[in-house]
Amino acid sequence: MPFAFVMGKAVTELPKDLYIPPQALEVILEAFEWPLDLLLYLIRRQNLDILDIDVSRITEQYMQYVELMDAMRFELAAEYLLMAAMLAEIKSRMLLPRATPVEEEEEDPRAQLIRRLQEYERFKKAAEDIEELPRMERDTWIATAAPPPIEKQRPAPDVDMRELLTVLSEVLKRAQMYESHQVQREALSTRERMSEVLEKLSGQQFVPFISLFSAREGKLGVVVTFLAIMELIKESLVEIVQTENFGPIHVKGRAE
Amino acid sequence: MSDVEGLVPIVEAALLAAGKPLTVAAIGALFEEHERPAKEDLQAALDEIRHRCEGRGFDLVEVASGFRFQVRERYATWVGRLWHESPQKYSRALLETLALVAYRQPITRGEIEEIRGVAVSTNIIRTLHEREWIRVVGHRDVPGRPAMYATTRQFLDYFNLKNLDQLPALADIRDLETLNAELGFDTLPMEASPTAQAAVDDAEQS
Amino acid sequence: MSDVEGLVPIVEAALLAAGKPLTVAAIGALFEEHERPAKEDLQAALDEIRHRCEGRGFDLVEVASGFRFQVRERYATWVGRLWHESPQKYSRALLETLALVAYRQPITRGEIEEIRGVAVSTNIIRTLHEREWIRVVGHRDVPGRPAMYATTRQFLDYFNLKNLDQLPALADIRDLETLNAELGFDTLPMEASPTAQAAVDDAEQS
Repeated sequence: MPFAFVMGKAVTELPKDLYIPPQALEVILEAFEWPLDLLLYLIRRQNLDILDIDVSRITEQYMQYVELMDAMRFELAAEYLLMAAMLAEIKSRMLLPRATPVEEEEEDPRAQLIRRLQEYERFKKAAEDIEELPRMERDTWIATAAPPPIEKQRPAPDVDMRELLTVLSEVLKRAQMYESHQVQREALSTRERMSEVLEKLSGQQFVPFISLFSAREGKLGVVVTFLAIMELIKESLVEIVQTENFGPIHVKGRAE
Repeated sequence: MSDVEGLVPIVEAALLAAGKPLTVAAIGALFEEHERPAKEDLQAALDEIRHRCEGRGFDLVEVASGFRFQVRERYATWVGRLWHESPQKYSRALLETLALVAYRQPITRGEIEEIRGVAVSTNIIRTLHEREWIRVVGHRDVPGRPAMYATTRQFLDYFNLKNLDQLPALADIRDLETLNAELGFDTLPMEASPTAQAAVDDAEQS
Repeated sequence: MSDVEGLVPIVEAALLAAGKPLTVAAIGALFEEHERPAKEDLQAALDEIRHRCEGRGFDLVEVASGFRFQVRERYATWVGRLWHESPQKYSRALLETLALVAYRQPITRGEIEEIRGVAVSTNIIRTLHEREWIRVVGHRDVPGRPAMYATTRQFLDYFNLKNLDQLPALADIRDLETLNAELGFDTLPMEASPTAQAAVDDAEQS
């Protein structure tokens, strides 16, 4: 089975050494995903001796690749070249007789490469191990059952009075900026009573003025109710009807 | 695969993983043709599964779209707490609306919007209604006949007020900084509001 | 509620309804304070539940985020057919990057690239983030302050692990001498090879 097609020609086997036909570079590097992987493969499976590399041929290939780079995946080619350069460097250093004993401290370039390859191999294996782990949505699924009918219990948010006052003061400040909203000190009891009166009037035609007052509330209560009704009249929220002079006064909600 | 014993774990595994009801046909479709069990065998497996659910926290039930495992209702008390939501916070817009209803009642939505300078969403009004903090006390006699809102008894109760008079006077609110200083409140940790203080304690004493 | 028998159906009902792993503490929180079982009793109930799962299509397992019921692997063939798409495949590049983060955390992208010998695509990092398998745990104090990655609980949950210790052991670093022989390298150090013919003969037939 062909392993890949490169320019119409079937590539039936993986490369045996580093001399990859330039046209096949992308395909092969993709199969291995990256050069370290390829190198590992070559060393392990093909018994490639990293010292048995013809440096001049490698150099030649460099040049070919550089020319082809525009058309190919630049990064991969670059990775490949880096690896090739590394090998060439090792080779060249092995070829040179050791100049001075001082260099003894210098690490063998092969050892460096081996360490790197080995480190890489460990994680290549680790990735394979992770791939094998039983995984959700492939090997197992979470088991669920439909929940029973559940009463929604969402506790209502708490509100702090201070919070309320803060936002009010801010909205009032803001309102003043928008327009000169006159906010004067006013008896809240009046406004509360206004609401109560309106509620009493709702849904009814005419309500006797008198019925809105309660003697139990005392003088102050009566005054508050009176002020509330006056305010309601002022705001055109209620109508006052008196059919004859000194006759009974009736109040009617205008909107109802 | 026609032995019912062997079908049981497969069927229950599928029902538990599916997350939705499965018909007998859908369960059958999980098997390759050559091993597909007869309908009666699947039915027998389902019966066996239901039988095994006895005394457990869940049951196998048949609903319109097939079979599914369902948690038994008697455990709803505990299971329901899985979805207990912690109380959220009301939006700033809602609090502003509530404050305006409290202090300027009766007030229409339009009037609230006028003061706030922005629209009041229907949601806010609904939430305040549901909380029973506001009520409609009438309709203003202007085009559209908008509802006028006022606060409720529940509102007063929640804030520990006997009546609206116990709310701090507006004039005081407008000088909150002074008020806070006077009352010796600590700064409330509220976003972007260094003046976040007021007089709930004050209201309680009066 | 301390009798284990009574706890069993409640706990299994909660685990099945939750649709996600629950910790022992989370299960305990489903009970009101006065009836809250001791940790040991909950643990005993979980043991009993696991025991009852024997021979069933599902099992109780503990992963990083808690306990969950899950389908037994041996039924994956059938259960997998519930979904038309085959399970998502992850590229080797992604898995190797994930392995490096898992075993070497905290690790920067540069460090991953150094070991893999190739650039890590932004796509891989993004995918791992989106799956919530990795997260940024800080920045290395070097020029550019690169992000350091670590794995998440979701990663452990997804791969059926309770903690990082359960990851398969990383291969040992073999002794360099053994490796050299294996790779057909000449014995180190280099003094032994004064000429260019350091190559080992057995490599030549390739």
